[in-house]
Amino acid sequence: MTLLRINGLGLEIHGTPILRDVSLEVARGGITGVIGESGSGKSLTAYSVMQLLPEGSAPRGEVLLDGRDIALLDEAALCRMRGNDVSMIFQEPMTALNPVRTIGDQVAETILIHAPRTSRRAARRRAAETLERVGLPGDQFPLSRYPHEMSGGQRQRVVIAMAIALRPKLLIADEPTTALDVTTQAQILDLLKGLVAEDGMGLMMITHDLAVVSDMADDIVIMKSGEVVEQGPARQIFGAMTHPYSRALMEASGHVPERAGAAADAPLLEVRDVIRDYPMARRHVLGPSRMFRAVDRVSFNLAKGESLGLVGESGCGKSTLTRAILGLDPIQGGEIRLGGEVVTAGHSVSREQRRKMQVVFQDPYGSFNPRHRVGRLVCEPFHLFDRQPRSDERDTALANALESVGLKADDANKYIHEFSGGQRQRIAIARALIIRPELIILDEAVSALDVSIRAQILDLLADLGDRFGLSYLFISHDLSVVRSITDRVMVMKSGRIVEAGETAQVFDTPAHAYTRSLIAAAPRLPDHAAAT
Amino acid sequence: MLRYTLRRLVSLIIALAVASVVIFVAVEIVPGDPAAYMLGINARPDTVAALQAELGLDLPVHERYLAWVGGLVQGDFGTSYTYRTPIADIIGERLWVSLPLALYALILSTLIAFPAGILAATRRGSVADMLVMGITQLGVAIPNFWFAMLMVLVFAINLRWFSAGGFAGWEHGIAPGLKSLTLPAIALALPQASILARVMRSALLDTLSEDFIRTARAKGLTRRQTLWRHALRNALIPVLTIIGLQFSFLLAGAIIIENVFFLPGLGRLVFQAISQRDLIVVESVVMLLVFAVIIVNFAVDLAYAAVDPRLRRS
Amino acid sequence: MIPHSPTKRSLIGALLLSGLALTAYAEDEVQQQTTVTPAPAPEVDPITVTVGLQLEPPHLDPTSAAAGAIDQVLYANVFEGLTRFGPDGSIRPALARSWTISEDGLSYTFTLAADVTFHDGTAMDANDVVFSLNRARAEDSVNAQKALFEDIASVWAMGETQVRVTLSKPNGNFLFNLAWGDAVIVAPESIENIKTNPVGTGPFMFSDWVQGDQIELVKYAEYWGAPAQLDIATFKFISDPTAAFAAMMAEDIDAFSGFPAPENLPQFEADPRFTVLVGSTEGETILSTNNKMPPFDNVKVREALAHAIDRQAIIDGAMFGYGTPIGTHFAPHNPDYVDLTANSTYDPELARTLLSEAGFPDGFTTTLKLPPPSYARRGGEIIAAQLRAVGIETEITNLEWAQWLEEVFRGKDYGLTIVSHTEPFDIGIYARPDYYFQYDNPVFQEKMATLNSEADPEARSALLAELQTIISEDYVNGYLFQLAALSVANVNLIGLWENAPTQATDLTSVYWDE
Amino acid sequence: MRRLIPSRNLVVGAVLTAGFAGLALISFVWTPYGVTGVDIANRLKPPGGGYVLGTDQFGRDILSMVMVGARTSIAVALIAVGIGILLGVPLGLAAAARRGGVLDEVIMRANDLIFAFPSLVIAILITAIFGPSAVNAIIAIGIFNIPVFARLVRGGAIALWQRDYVLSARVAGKGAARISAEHILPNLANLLIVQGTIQFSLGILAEAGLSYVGLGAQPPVPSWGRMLAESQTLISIAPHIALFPGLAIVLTVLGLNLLGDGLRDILDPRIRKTRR
Repeated sequence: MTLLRINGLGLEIHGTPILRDVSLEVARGGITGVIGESGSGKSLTAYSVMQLLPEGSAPRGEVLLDGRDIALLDEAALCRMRGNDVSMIFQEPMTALNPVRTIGDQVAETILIHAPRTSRRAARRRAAETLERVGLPGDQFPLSRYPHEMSGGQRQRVVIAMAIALRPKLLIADEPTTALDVTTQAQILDLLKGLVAEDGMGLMMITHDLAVVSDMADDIVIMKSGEVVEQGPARQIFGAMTHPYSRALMEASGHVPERAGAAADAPLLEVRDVIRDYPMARRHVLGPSRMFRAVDRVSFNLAKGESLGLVGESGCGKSTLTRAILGLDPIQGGEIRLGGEVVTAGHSVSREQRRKMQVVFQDPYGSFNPRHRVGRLVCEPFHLFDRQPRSDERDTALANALESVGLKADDANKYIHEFSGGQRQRIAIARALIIRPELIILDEAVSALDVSIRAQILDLLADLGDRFGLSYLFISHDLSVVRSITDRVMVMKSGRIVEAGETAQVFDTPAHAYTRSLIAAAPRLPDHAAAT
Repeated sequence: MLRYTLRRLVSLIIALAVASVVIFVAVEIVPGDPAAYMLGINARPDTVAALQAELGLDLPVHERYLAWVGGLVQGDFGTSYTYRTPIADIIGERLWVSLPLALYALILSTLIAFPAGILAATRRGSVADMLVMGITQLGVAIPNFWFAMLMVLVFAINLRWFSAGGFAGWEHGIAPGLKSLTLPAIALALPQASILARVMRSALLDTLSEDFIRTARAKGLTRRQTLWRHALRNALIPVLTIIGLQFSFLLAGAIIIENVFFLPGLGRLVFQAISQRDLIVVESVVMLLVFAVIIVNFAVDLAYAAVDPRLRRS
Repeated sequence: MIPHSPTKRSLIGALLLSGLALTAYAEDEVQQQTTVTPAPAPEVDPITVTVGLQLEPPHLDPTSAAAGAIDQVLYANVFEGLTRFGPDGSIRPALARSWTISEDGLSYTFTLAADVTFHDGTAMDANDVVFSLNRARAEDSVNAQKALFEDIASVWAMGETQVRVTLSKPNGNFLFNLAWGDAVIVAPESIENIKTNPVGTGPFMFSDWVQGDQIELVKYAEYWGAPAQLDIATFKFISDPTAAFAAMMAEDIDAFSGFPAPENLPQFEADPRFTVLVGSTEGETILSTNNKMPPFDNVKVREALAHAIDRQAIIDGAMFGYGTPIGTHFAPHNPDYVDLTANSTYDPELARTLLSEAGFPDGFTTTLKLPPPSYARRGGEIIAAQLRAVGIETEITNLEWAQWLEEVFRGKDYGLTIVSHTEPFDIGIYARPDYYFQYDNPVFQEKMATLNSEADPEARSALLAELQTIISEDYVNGYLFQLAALSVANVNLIGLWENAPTQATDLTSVYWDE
Repeated sequence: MRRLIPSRNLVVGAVLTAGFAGLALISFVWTPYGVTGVDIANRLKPPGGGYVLGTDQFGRDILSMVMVGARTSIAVALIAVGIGILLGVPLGLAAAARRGGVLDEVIMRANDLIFAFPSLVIAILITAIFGPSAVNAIIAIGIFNIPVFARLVRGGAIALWQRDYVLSARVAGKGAARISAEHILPNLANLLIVQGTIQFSLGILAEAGLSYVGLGAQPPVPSWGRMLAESQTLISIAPHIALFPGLAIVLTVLGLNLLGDGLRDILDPRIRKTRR
């Protein structure tokens, strides 16, 4: 029977319509997955349930919790409801906790707020129990811990603990795992599932990733630009998607671009026993400076025209390695050869070498100087030529680059803020492309994009790779992406490469335990769904 | 934390050493001879020479520097040329005015700024907010010495509620002392309070837009509870910085106000010493002020750590 | 208090000073720890008076500093000399009840008052006099007015109460010199701590000093002369004119000797509670001119200056009407004064013609360096404007006293400056070619010499008249006005000095009229 | 995309600032009366009549003096800020580019040291050494502007150096200097403009304070601070001569602060976001 029913929910913020006639249900003890890309209004739907909407919000329709319309409650009543009947978990565990108060206080607070007569000791005892429940046993994680002393996963557990401390009827999870590594994500998802089962809570699971909910949700709601486009029992939904957007979404999540992938065996990039150490904070003023080894004797080859994947969880050293290869940071051991020549770090990297490689970064918003026009941005690599191209050469090159990434030549005169995230990544690729390098390093290049956009960019990369015979070093934490676009893949863990091989082989028959755990943890769409 | 403290201490000492040289040089090149100044224009050259010898002004510069610094490290500030008394005593006297004045002003400004800032931040865009912002805008713009003059005109000369200046001294009890420091403290506090209130407001607004505030609300905390339990302490860090700056300013920067109200404070001591070419007093007092500022900043840094656990282990 | 801003330093500041108004700047507080000498248990209802002064003494030894603020508190009240100044500037007997001068004017024999005791109970006798005078003229003496004693050849004690002083050459001013605060009699027993605990022979003894605030004197019961009519006299130091005004208005103080802001006096005059005493000081305020620096080495130029200046405008503008115009370097209240203002009437036209005659038809540019007192700072702006009117451009620089001494007085690096020469009877400075305005006139010097050795009154008057006329007609400096002595007092407080022949707040004959 | 949505602050601030700048400029060609002439007969005239704002203790027209005084204040403050920017910004950029290096350490410690000195006392020392003058006031104020800008720029620059577009620039083989010029500085312009106006207003206050204690421009050049100082003993007789120079200071500083806030509102994207 239903715990939460949202009926014809509409929302305007400062007059701009955000939600239109959203209706959905969460059953007691049931899990409803709300899926949508950024801007689909899924999060605001959740916030309307909490009645924590930004200023200037004008909601319509009814939100019934146990048949009681919470839209009609006054602030006091709402405060009694929040954290008690309805709780919420947020996307960014790093910032969701008050940095200056201990986890114990913050969990106990939930209890004390709603049962003021509880003694502090009692509250703290319950806090300890709850933390235990979410997998933070008191002996390892005393109540006196501060958030900054814990990892993202652990913090997310604390947030969950605060949410479930009073065993609410309804738990709302807003992208609870998006910011986490796959393995952590899997653990958190299991935890949530477990809690729902134990306490018989209703769970409203909000995510952009179909796969995440595919194997846990009872019901699926798919939203697009403020509207519910499709909903129903999960099995049925994955069985037969009716709405074109749902299908597109479905298709995109499992997307595999076609690639010719003709890799010559002449090595373009050779990495030999590369070591990268960071100095760490000293214990004493005059104590010896301790070193942190971010990259530990890494070796590999990248053949011309090959697309090589490098997967690993955050902090495994893959970005550090990238910077070393780009010659941005010095290395403490081994050597890196590009086209046979040694890459030495710093400004001394020869321009010839730099001309051979370019890079595309993750963040489509941070990678451009907002004050320059696209033309100037894209042409920046020309700085690598001793003789600057004549303006007409430059313009044709620019036009070609932009068109080859699916933009128009006259976009060159626009400023970067006039483009969407996807377009910006295209521009980033154009910039990488304009001097026709042999190697392009893609550092999480598609991680920040919605699945549908991501699919397009992947296609583009595949296409460009074939057309210009480019080599890719494809760095990502997302296995599915790597799987879809690389010939070979390397798995990196705490500075070391633990496994490398043909992509298909690595994924189907992983040799290393870590690789196995990674693959196991990665959420997968039900096969029958992918088939359709 | 220890490491952090030690590092700060080292740079602190270096700073002081450099400061001492800078100050000494700066003061030594000031034209004008204390002895000649003290003896006036009818003094005969041999008399002036006799006095210079008596004051040790005939020694070479480096010797005087070493003597001075050597004294400082042992807490001996030397002896005033003009007054022939230990500078430590002179400074002691003045600190009994300057320190209370600075604290008084600081307390006033905090008492005004905190409520105002919090009110403005929580009632953002409301009439109250507008009012606070407007008044503080004005408060920042008014030169404190002018404000002081107007207060003297109104409260001392016309209403005769306060004496127009002078310091009653503590020996007659706290009340008269505080009374004579009240107008000056207000004059000093007004601009400080305005700045502090604005900082408080913006810091609070920033904190209130943080994720963990949303989390707290989701827990069921009311706006008020969220403010007191979560926002304030986080907003305190920038506020602390300003308070630290203001205290050191108030200690040294009150010269003009001390003048308007004719208070025998440190600022006026140094000013007067410069004019009398009582160089060693100037050197010692400026040194002391620099020291005070550096110490205060140091204290503020430690205060951060108290407020923000993230800074405790570095 | 801040030296540079004109209103801050009082004109009267100037007359609290010996020599130039040096400590007009040396300002307030001193930081001696006072060794508090216990005041005698005050009788039932002690008669008290509180007098406001602008400047606080740096220390309390009148014999080792130029600070007039010291005399302002101690002269005649705590310390006495052999002779002393009267309210009218005349020389009167003090500790020396009588004296005889030898025919050649080289030997003075003083008879001291009997059974005089210092405040510490020890007796004051001839040996103390010998000690005091020898200390002042000693090799390592730090007496700011050491010149006063330079003619002394020897000092002999002729028994308990007889002292003979022999001079190396006759000095008509000798008795006058002995009246200065720098010549008071001190005791060897108490000389050690004199700076913090002055022990004199006067009707008041030092009691307590709250630095930066006040000094308290109490009646000395065993005083040898006419006893004081006040039990406790408190000097409060208020250097800020505004504060002084308010303190007086609020009757926090009974009198303010040397009131710093003449602009406020009309308000006191209008108020029945107060009387305003307007007297004269020894301060000839002059536009000092660098006589050796072209174009001022040309007498015509100096004459032009004299005619370009409108004294009355300066007195009104800078002193708000207080002050007496002077035409030479001599105090108008002195019987020997000659009014020579006619030599330098305000006549811009004449000034211009004189300038062109001197070869400066379209004027010239010079420097005008101003010390802190407001007679200088305010006067300077007015004079600058007046000179501009006749084509003389001046670059004004405001200097602290220390800088002024360095640049102007010792360095002689200036064109014009404004200073009040406040020491009494100082026309002698014009006989010193090395003096900062560098006036070198043998005739004058020779006449001055004769004056110094001349004892006969008539002859002296005649000589003085000549001397005044010479410097007036040589237009050595621009003679502006005699600084006024301005005091405010409670109407019932009687006996305060009106004039200020020397820096002193003589309370010996002050009483309450009730 | 910085559309200029003129806020109330901006408008009021701009008007006030422009107003006084205008007065200052006009004073070059015209003032109601001369400011150097002395007219004892007409001193301390109350406002109205021939003298809009009355006359001072020398009978000079206060309006004229306020106009010329604006000139002094603005010039001193402006140049002082200029010094701060010219020296502070390069230092800040250098420190950021060599972050953690010796240069950085030295520059920052030096800044701290300057901050540690009691500014007014140092100003007094400077003028005691070189004599009081507008130029020395400028130096005294300018010195304390340097660390302000150095820190501001360093802070902002360090953040920018983390940006991906700086990395791409480095991948494009550009050196620190060039990157600072092309990518760092332009993106700090807003910060600098806003801080610049604020320092400007502080400069006005500082100049007033200094000339109030007699360390600023020397007579006969009028300056607001000195006008206030000279009015102090006359305040009970002729309040107007203390009133108008004070108001002039307040309004100018107020104008500049409002202008600064207004500019920040439209220039600083972060604030703009929270404004939404």
